[in-house]
Amino acid sequence: MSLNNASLGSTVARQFKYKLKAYNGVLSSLVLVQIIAILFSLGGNGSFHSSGGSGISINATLFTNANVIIFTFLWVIAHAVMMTTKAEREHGFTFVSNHISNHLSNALFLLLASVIAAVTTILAGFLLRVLVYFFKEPAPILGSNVHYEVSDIFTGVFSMTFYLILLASAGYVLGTLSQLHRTLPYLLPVLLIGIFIWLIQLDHSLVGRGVAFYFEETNALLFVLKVTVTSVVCFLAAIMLTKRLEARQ
Amino acid sequence: MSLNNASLGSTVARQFKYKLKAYNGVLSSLVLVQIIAILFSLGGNGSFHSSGGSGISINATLFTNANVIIFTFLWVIAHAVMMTTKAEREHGFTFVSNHISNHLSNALFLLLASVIAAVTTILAGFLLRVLVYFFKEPAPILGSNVHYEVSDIFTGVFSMTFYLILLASAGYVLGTLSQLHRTLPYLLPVLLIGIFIWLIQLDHSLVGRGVAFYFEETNALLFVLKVTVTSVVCFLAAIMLTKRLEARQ
Amino acid sequence: MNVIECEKLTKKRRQLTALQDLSFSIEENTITGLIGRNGAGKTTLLKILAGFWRPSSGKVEVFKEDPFQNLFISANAIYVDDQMRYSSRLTLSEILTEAERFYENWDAELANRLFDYFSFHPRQAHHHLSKGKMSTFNMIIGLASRCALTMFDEPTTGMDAGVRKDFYRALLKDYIANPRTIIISSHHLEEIEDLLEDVLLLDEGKKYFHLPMDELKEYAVGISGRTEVVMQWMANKEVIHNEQVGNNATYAIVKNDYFSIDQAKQLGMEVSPVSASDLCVHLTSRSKGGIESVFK
Amino acid sequence: MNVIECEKLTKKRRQLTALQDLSFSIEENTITGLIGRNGAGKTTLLKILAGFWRPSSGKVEVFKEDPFQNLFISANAIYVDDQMRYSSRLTLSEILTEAERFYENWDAELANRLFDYFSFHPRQAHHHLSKGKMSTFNMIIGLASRCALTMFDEPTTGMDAGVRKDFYRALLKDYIANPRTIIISSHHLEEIEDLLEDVLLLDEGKKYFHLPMDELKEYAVGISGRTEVVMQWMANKEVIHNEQVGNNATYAIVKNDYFSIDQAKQLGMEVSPVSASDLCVHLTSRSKGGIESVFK
Repeated sequence: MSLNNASLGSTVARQFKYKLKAYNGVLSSLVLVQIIAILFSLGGNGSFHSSGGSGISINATLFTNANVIIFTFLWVIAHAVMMTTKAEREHGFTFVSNHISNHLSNALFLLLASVIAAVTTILAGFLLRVLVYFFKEPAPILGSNVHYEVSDIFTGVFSMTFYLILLASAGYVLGTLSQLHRTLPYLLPVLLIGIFIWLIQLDHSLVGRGVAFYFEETNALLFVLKVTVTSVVCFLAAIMLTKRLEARQ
Repeated sequence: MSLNNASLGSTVARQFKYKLKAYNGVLSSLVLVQIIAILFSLGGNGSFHSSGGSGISINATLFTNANVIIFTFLWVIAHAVMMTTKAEREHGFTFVSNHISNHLSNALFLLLASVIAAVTTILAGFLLRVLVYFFKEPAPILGSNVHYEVSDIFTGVFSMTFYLILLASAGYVLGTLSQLHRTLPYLLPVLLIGIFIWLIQLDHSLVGRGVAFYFEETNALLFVLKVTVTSVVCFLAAIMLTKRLEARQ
Repeated sequence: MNVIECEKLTKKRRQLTALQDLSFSIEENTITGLIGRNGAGKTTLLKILAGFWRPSSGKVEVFKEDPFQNLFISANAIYVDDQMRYSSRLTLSEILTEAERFYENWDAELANRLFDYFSFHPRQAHHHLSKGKMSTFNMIIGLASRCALTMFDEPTTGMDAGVRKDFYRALLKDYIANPRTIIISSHHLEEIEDLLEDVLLLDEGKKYFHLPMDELKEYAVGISGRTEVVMQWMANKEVIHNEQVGNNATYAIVKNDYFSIDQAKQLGMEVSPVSASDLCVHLTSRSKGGIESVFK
Repeated sequence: MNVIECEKLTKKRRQLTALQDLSFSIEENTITGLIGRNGAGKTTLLKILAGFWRPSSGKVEVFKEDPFQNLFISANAIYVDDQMRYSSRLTLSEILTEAERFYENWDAELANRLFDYFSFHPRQAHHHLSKGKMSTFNMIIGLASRCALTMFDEPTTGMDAGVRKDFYRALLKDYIANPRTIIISSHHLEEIEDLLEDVLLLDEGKKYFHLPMDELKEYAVGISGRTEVVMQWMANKEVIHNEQVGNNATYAIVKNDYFSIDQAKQLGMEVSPVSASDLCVHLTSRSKGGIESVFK
C-alpha cells in the first residue's frame, strides 16, 4: 500500500473544515445568546426620570447593545474553554492529526467565530435600535443617528473581533491548563476568580490598568499588535502544555 | 434467595458514608484553597500610607480573612456543581440507590462540607493573625484582640455555615439544571453571568437588595429560616428536575 | 413464583423502537440466556429490569414491583456491564468494602477469594484497569452481591479465554450453592450454552421465542445431500436456512419434526445437529446474499 | 521491508510496567495476531505504534519514523478500537464523508456498501449506536481507510456471531485485494486463527514468541493416557500443562518434538492436536489450582 504524506498545512486545513461541522452548535448558540441579550436590552440598560417644579417631567431610558457585547464576550470564553475539554481533545485525534494541528485548527475556528460574532454583535446594535424605534418608544430617540459612516461600522467590527480573539485565547490557554490535572477544572476557576477579587480589593487600579492596556488602546496598530502577540503567546503556551500529553487515555 | 428491604433512610446513610470516601478530595482541595487564600492575605488586603508635614508618617496595612471567605464561597459552589455532573451522577447509581437517595446523600455531604469549611475559615482568621504577628508586622496590630469570646467564634462559624449551605444549594440546583441538555453547561453560565451584569447596570440596588436579603439579616432565627427554606427548595427542585431522568445512558 | 413479568413492554428511544410489545415471564431460580443480534434490544430490556430506564408503554414487574427508580429493586437486582464506574478516589479493595455495606447478602469471602485468584492489586484504581480486568472485577461484584436477580450484560467483554472459562465455572458453582435468578446476555452462545436453562431470543425488539435450552437443541436439524433431493424434500417444511455447498450439494437447516427427519435419513440425506448459536444467528438473519455481495 | 521495529521497548504507567524490553519487527503486508492474557500489554503496544502514547524507553519505529504525535504516521496508520468517538454533531454518513477527506486511500464505495450491508441509518448519531453496532461502524472506518498499517484492537467487542463472521470474511477479502500490514488483537483466537499469518504472543509485557501460524499449530501436542505411563514419559519433556482426567488418566500438553511423539504413540498414548487458542492460554497461565480452589 502506498504511503501518503500529510503536511501540517493540509492537515490543519482538513481539521478546520471538520471543526466547522463539529462545532456548528457553537455558532447557533451565539445566535441564541445574542437574541436573549437583545431581549434584555429592550428592557433598557438604565433609566432616568426627572420632573421639575414647572410641571415638565422627563423620562429617559438608555438602550445600548452593551448586553450583547457582554454576553458575546462570555460566550466566546465559554466555548474556547469547552474546546479544551478532554472529550473534545480526544475528538481532535479521531482522524489524521497531531496535537499541533489540533491546536492550530482550534485557533482558526476561534478566529472565524470571533469575526462572525463581531459582525453579528454590531448588527445586533442596529437591530436593537430598529426594535426600540418600532415597538418601544414613541418618544424621540436621542443619540441614534439612522445614518452611519461605513468606516464606523468597520471600526466597530474590527475592534470587537480583536477583543473576542483576546478573550478566546485567554479562555483557551486557561482551559488547556485546567486539563492537566483532574482537580483543576474545579480548582482553577476558584483560584482565578478568588485572585481577581483579591486584586480588586488590594488595588482597584491594578485590574483597571490591566484592562486598559488592551481595551483603551487608541492606536489601532498598537492594539492589533498587543492582541496578536498575546493570542500567539496563549496558543504557543497551549501547545507547550500538551506537548507531552498522551492521547486516548 | 431472600429478598432484602432497603429503606430510604438506611440507603441515604450508606450513600452518605460512600460519598465521604468518594469525595475526600473535595475536603483536601478546601485545605489547598484556604492555604492559598492565606498566602494572598499575607500580602495585605489594602494599605494606607500617610505622611504629615510634621515629619510623622503612618503606614497601615489591612489584614483580613476576607480572601479566605471569598475563596471558600467559590470552592463550595464549584464542588456543588461538580457533584451534579453526569459522571458523578452515574457514580451515584453504582450500588443500591435511586435518584432521591442520591440527592439526599449529596445534600448531607454538602451540609457536612459547609460545617467543616466554616470551622476552618474561622480558624484560618486566627492563623492569619498569628502569622502576621510573627512574620510580618513588628508594628502594633490594631483591632485584633488576642482574646475572643467563645460566643463570637460560635457566631462566626454558625453564620459562615449557613452562607455556605446557601451557596452550595444554589450551585447544586443550577448544576443539576445545566445537566438537562448538553449545551447548557456552557450556555447557562454565559446567561447567568450576563443577566447578573445586566441587573447590576440596570439597577445597582436590585442585586444589592437580593444579597442583603440573605447576607444582612440580623435576626439569627430569620436568617436560618431564610437559608433553610431556600436550600430545601433548591434540593426539591433538583429532585423534581431529575425525576424522569434515566440513569446509565 | 415469577420474578419478572413483562406484558406488551415497549420502549422507544429517539424515534427508534428498541422494544416492541414484549411479553414474557421468568421464574425464580433459573439461568436465562438473553440472545439476539446487535440492536435487538437486549441491553434496553436489562436496563429497564434494573430500574435504570423507564418503559414507554406496557407493564414490567420485577418481584411484583415497578422497577424504575425503585429502592427495593435496586437492593435485590444487580445489573453488571462494562460501563460500571466507581469514584476514582476508591481503590479496588475499598470498592469491595463499600459494596459489602450496600448489599445485605454480600459474600465477602467469595469476593476476596476471587479477587486474589484473579491477581488484583488491592490498591489499584478501577479506572486504570484494562478492559478485561475491569470486566473481571465487575463480575466479582455481580457474583458476590448475591442479589436475588443478577443480570450480566455481555459480562465477558475483553476477558481472555482463560478468564472466561473461569467465569463460567464460578457462575455455575455459585449458582448451584446459592440458587437465584440469573440473566446473561451474550454474543458467545456457544460458550455459555451448557450453563443456560432457558433462552430468550429477541429479534428487533420482539420476542422470537423463550424456550428451555433442551428444546432449543432439538429445535432444528441440519440436512445435507444432493441439491435436487434436498430441495424436493424441503418443499413443505419450515426451512430456516439453506445454502449451496460445492457443486451439487445443499445444506439446509430445517425445523425439527421427527417424522420427516427419519424420512430424510431414508432418502440418503445426512442429518446433523445444529448448534444453538448457529440456529439463533440463522433464525434472526436478514439475508442479503451474504457479505460476499459487498465485494461483488 | 519492516513496517514496525521495536527494540527493548518499555512502557511504564503508574509504577506498573505495561511493556518490558519488547523487541520484534513486523514485515510489510502481513496479518499478525496480537495475543495475550488480560493486562499483557496489547493495547499499550498498539497505542504506542499508533503514536498516541510515548514509550518510557527503548526504540519504536513505524515506517522508519518515531510514531509519537507524528502526522506522517497518523496519515498511514489507523488504530481501531471501541473507544473511537466522533463529534456528536455529525451523523454517521457525515463521519464517512469526513473520513474520506482525511485518508488519501479511502475507498468510499467499500465504505458505502458495508454501510448498507450492515443496515446503518445515514442520519443516526454515532454515540447513540449500541455497542455492537458501534464496533461494526468503527470496523468500516478501519477497512475503508486503507491505511498501510491497520490496527484492530479487539474489533469484535459486542458484535453478534453473524457480524463477526462477516467481519472476518470482509477483512480477508479486502486484504487479498489490497495487501497491507494488519495487526489484530483478540481474545477469540479460535475465531481468527484462519485469518492470521503470524502470532505475537505477549505475556506480562514481554514477548513470549512471534511465530508463523503454521508453526504455532505444530508447536505442541496433547497426550493422554494412563497417569503412570504419561508421567514417566513426560519426565524430561517440556510440559506446558497437565491435568488429571477421571480416575487414572492424565491429559498433558507437551512441546512438539516429532521423535518423542512417535514414541508416545507406540507406548499406547493418544496424541491429539492442540488448538492455538488453548495453547496460548496454557502457555501464559499462572496456575493456581484452577477456579475450583476458590470454591474449596
